[in-house]
Amino acid sequence: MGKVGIIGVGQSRFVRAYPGSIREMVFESFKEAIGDAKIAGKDIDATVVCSAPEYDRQRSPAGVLVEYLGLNPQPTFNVETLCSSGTTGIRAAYSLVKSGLHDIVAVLGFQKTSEITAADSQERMGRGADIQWESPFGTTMPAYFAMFARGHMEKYGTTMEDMTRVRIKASTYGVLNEKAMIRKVLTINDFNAPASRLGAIHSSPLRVGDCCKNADGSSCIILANEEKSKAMSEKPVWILGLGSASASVNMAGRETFYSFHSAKEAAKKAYKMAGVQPGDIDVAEVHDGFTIAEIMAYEDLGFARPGDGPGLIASKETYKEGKIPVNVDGGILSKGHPIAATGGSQVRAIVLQLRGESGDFQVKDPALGLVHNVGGAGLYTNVIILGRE
Amino acid sequence: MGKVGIIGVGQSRFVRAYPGSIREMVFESFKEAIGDAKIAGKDIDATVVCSAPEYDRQRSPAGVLVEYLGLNPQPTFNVETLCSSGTTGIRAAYSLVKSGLHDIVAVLGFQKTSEITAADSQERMGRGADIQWESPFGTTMPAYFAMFARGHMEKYGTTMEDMTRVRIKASTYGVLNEKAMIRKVLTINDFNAPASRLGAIHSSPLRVGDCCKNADGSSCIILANEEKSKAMSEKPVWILGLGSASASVNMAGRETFYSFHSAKEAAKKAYKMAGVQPGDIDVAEVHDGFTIAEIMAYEDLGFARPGDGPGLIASKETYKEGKIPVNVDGGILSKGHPIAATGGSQVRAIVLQLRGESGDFQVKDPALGLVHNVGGAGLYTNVIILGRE
Amino acid sequence: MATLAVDNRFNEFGTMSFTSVTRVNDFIGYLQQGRIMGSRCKKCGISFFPPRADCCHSLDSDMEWFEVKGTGKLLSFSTLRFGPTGFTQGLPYTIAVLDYGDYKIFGRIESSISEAELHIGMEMKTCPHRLTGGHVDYVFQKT
Amino acid sequence: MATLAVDNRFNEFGTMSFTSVTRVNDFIGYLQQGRIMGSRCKKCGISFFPPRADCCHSLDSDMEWFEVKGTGKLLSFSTLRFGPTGFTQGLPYTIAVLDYGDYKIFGRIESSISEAELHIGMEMKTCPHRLTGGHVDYVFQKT
Ligand SMILES: [Zn+2]
Ligand SMILES: [Zn+2]
Repeated sequence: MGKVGIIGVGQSRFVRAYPGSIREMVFESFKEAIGDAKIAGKDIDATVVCSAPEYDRQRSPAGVLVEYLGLNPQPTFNVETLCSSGTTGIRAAYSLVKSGLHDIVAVLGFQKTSEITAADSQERMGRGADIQWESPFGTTMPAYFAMFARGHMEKYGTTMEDMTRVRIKASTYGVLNEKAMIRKVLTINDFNAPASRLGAIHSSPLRVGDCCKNADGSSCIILANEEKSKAMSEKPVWILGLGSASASVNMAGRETFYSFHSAKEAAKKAYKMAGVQPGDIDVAEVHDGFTIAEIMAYEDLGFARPGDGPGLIASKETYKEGKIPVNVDGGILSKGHPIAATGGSQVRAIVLQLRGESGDFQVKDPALGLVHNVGGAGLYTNVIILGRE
Repeated sequence: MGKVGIIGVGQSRFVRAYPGSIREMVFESFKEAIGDAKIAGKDIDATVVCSAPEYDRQRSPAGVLVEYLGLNPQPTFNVETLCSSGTTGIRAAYSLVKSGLHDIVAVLGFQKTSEITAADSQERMGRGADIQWESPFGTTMPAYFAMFARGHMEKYGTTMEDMTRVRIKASTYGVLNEKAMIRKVLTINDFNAPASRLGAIHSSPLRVGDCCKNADGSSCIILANEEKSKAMSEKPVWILGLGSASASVNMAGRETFYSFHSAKEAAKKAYKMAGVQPGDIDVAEVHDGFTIAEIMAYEDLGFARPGDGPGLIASKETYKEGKIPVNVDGGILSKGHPIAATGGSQVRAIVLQLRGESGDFQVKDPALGLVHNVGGAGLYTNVIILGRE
Repeated sequence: MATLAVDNRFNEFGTMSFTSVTRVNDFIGYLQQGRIMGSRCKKCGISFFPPRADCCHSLDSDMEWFEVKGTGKLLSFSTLRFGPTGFTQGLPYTIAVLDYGDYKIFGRIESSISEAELHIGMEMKTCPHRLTGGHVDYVFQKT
Repeated sequence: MATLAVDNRFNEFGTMSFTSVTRVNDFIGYLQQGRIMGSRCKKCGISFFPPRADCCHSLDSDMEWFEVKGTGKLLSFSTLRFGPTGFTQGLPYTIAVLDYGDYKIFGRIESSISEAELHIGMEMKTCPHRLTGGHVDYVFQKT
């Protein structure tokens, strides 16, 4: 069996409220990816559509999207794992290609979160928890991650200032990313000034500034088998490792509150499949839906030892010039979080890094990249390792 | 690359209103499939969960189900293509196994349609159409299929009596199937008697009796690679062909109203992959959500020439003793339609036929079977060819 | 085509709309003026109904409006005795597809036309239609 | 465990319930009597909270109820200043997990306890709690 390559990537600009329908929003990233791959729609043998369905009134969006994009009669289907839906789609597409069922598969990720209110959005995300035993208590994603923040602080002495550093790093690169929703350089003052909006408590200990914002957006990643990748692309990027894992949805089923077991499991599998170690990774995109999530990701992925995540960012080793640059496109904290479009945006960021096409935030000559995408509060994690060779 | 086998099948009894939660309902088919495969939960490397999400309030059910079934930390995700979600899950699981990512994958299909009213259910199914351009006119799945019924009648002279015959055949076998929701033998009188409920028009020309009923239920299919299939199962059934296709969701994008283009495309691909012809198939399950759908399936699958579908059922060739027995477990019309559980139930029916374990409705010594599962009004179709060798 | 952030005119399409914001919201503006419009790709010349903001052939977004004129052939239809939530007041009603050659139109038959008057293949025309509450759609009428 | 078709007692769990029918509906009956119950597999002896109708180890469904007693250790907690639709009236409120050794319990801290009084590792107990409208749940209280 040959390798599976990525031959085209696209992303819409992530915005607070996209002034169009989902089909029109998805068209933007699709057109960019098709142009990037220098192929035509008819070259695509199948599509995988990634969406967390509660955000839109269109049921079964796959059908509507493939019609709009002119991809009938090729097959399509919808996949979902909450905020990690995008990389779940890429995992599914990888296996469709690797299995020989299809030669070229497009993965379309999107979310239009703007049509519902923020409270309704939290309610829907809350119903991504166990609706029988947890949602009746009024749960939200920020509160779940906050429980992990508190656990990490208790276990390792992590501070709010450590978390602030993650957001400041994100803002450093977000300002450079034309597709990011939030493009403002932040300093510690933005958190500590009296009456600071970002410093206000959201769900203790997390502050407003520790939490990402929902966004509208779409992403498109085009995969191909080895033969077509080599024939069609000058710089194919190869999928070398894929790891995926789950954890109990109910917090009562978790062993600890300072690490995501699903992330450690997924990373272990991805490293094993790729035959590489954490120290081999040159650039990474990790799921920074919350500042604490990036710190835990450093540790769960093996970039830092357990408890050493705060030190890694304090020493700026996850900045562009550091030993392991992380989220140097601004991450979710700056780009915004269009739920099921996020994974594709992360993969696109690494593909562009490996091609040397990241412009202002290009890392020096990376050969191996990693994507870490979490659904729910560690309910699902996907880790993908990409390489130039 | 080796073959992919099915080593375990399970199905809950399909009922109008399951007296429990989705996790409890899925447990029933999971337990049956695990017992059938003679494996333990820990042998399962990943699960694919099939659900049309609007029927339940639990978002992202995959997480809840794998926790309840004790399948953490193995990966899982949700897939959806409306009424064909179940076979989409099997297609995804096939590729996960065939690609080498996993050895053993369980596909869990379920729907608990009883928590919403029939009108709400029609509204949700209507939003499985194009919500921008069609749903505002008040569309329903019965009305869409009715347009195809009228198209078939116009093109080929098909009659309501031809459609009645499909329902009567379904009832003949439904009464024998302990897992079916509707277990009553019907005659032509049930349609033609004055004030007959089944004969009342639902969406012209279709009558109430031409339409399936929603149900609650779950199905579980366990797939394994060739090595594990042979080691673990005495009678593995092999997946020989898989075809999938889409059509425009908007009826304004369809060329004709007497055939499903997606079904013809999916069948063509599945036959090609399996290297067989329609005439080689010994037993089939086709998507008889509506009587006309079974007649069109005969033609789209090549069991009858275009327009000859009514003749095939009139001559009883799709009965158990005929040349191509179809839906001899009662089909969707008798079993009921728990949307995303239906595909798994169809696959289970064919697996049991190929193993010779179908009891009262066992076809004589079949070697090759076929499953045809349609999502929406021909929006998606999956065709799967299964064999003993 | 309109790109205002608050242009939610599509809320007014049909008995009950499920879409508020779309880049073809001008369709509603035209419909309120009594004109039924499709869109055409300026590059390919392909005519689309329903109208689109983007061409799926050339992947261009430079589209122009054109008015639906003349008659189309009735391809199929069904009269509903059971409707979804929100539509039960208007029962029975008949949905149908007309074939205009270059494109097809899905919609409803005008409510005064009985099912017995309909047959596949007949020519019909598409006419603007006002509903209560300022909503608009279109209906198929006899020529 | 109850299997009546209309046993929808779970509608009454918590501020807002999203589940009506479950085979562990008797949990609500016990809670209304002031008892917080888990379930135990008669075959494996494993104790589950939240209670289940089926054991994921043996795949048996022969379960018995047991009462949650004693105290659990506070594993983590968060006080929400922003709540989802339907929960904003009660803000701020604190969610938490207690570790009872054999099992853990997710719930809310009793509303009179200030955040400053809480620390990870402290022992707390789980107590039945009545809400308006006949709803019931449980809260964690100081020992
Ligand atoms: Zn064009
Ligand atoms: Zn047990």
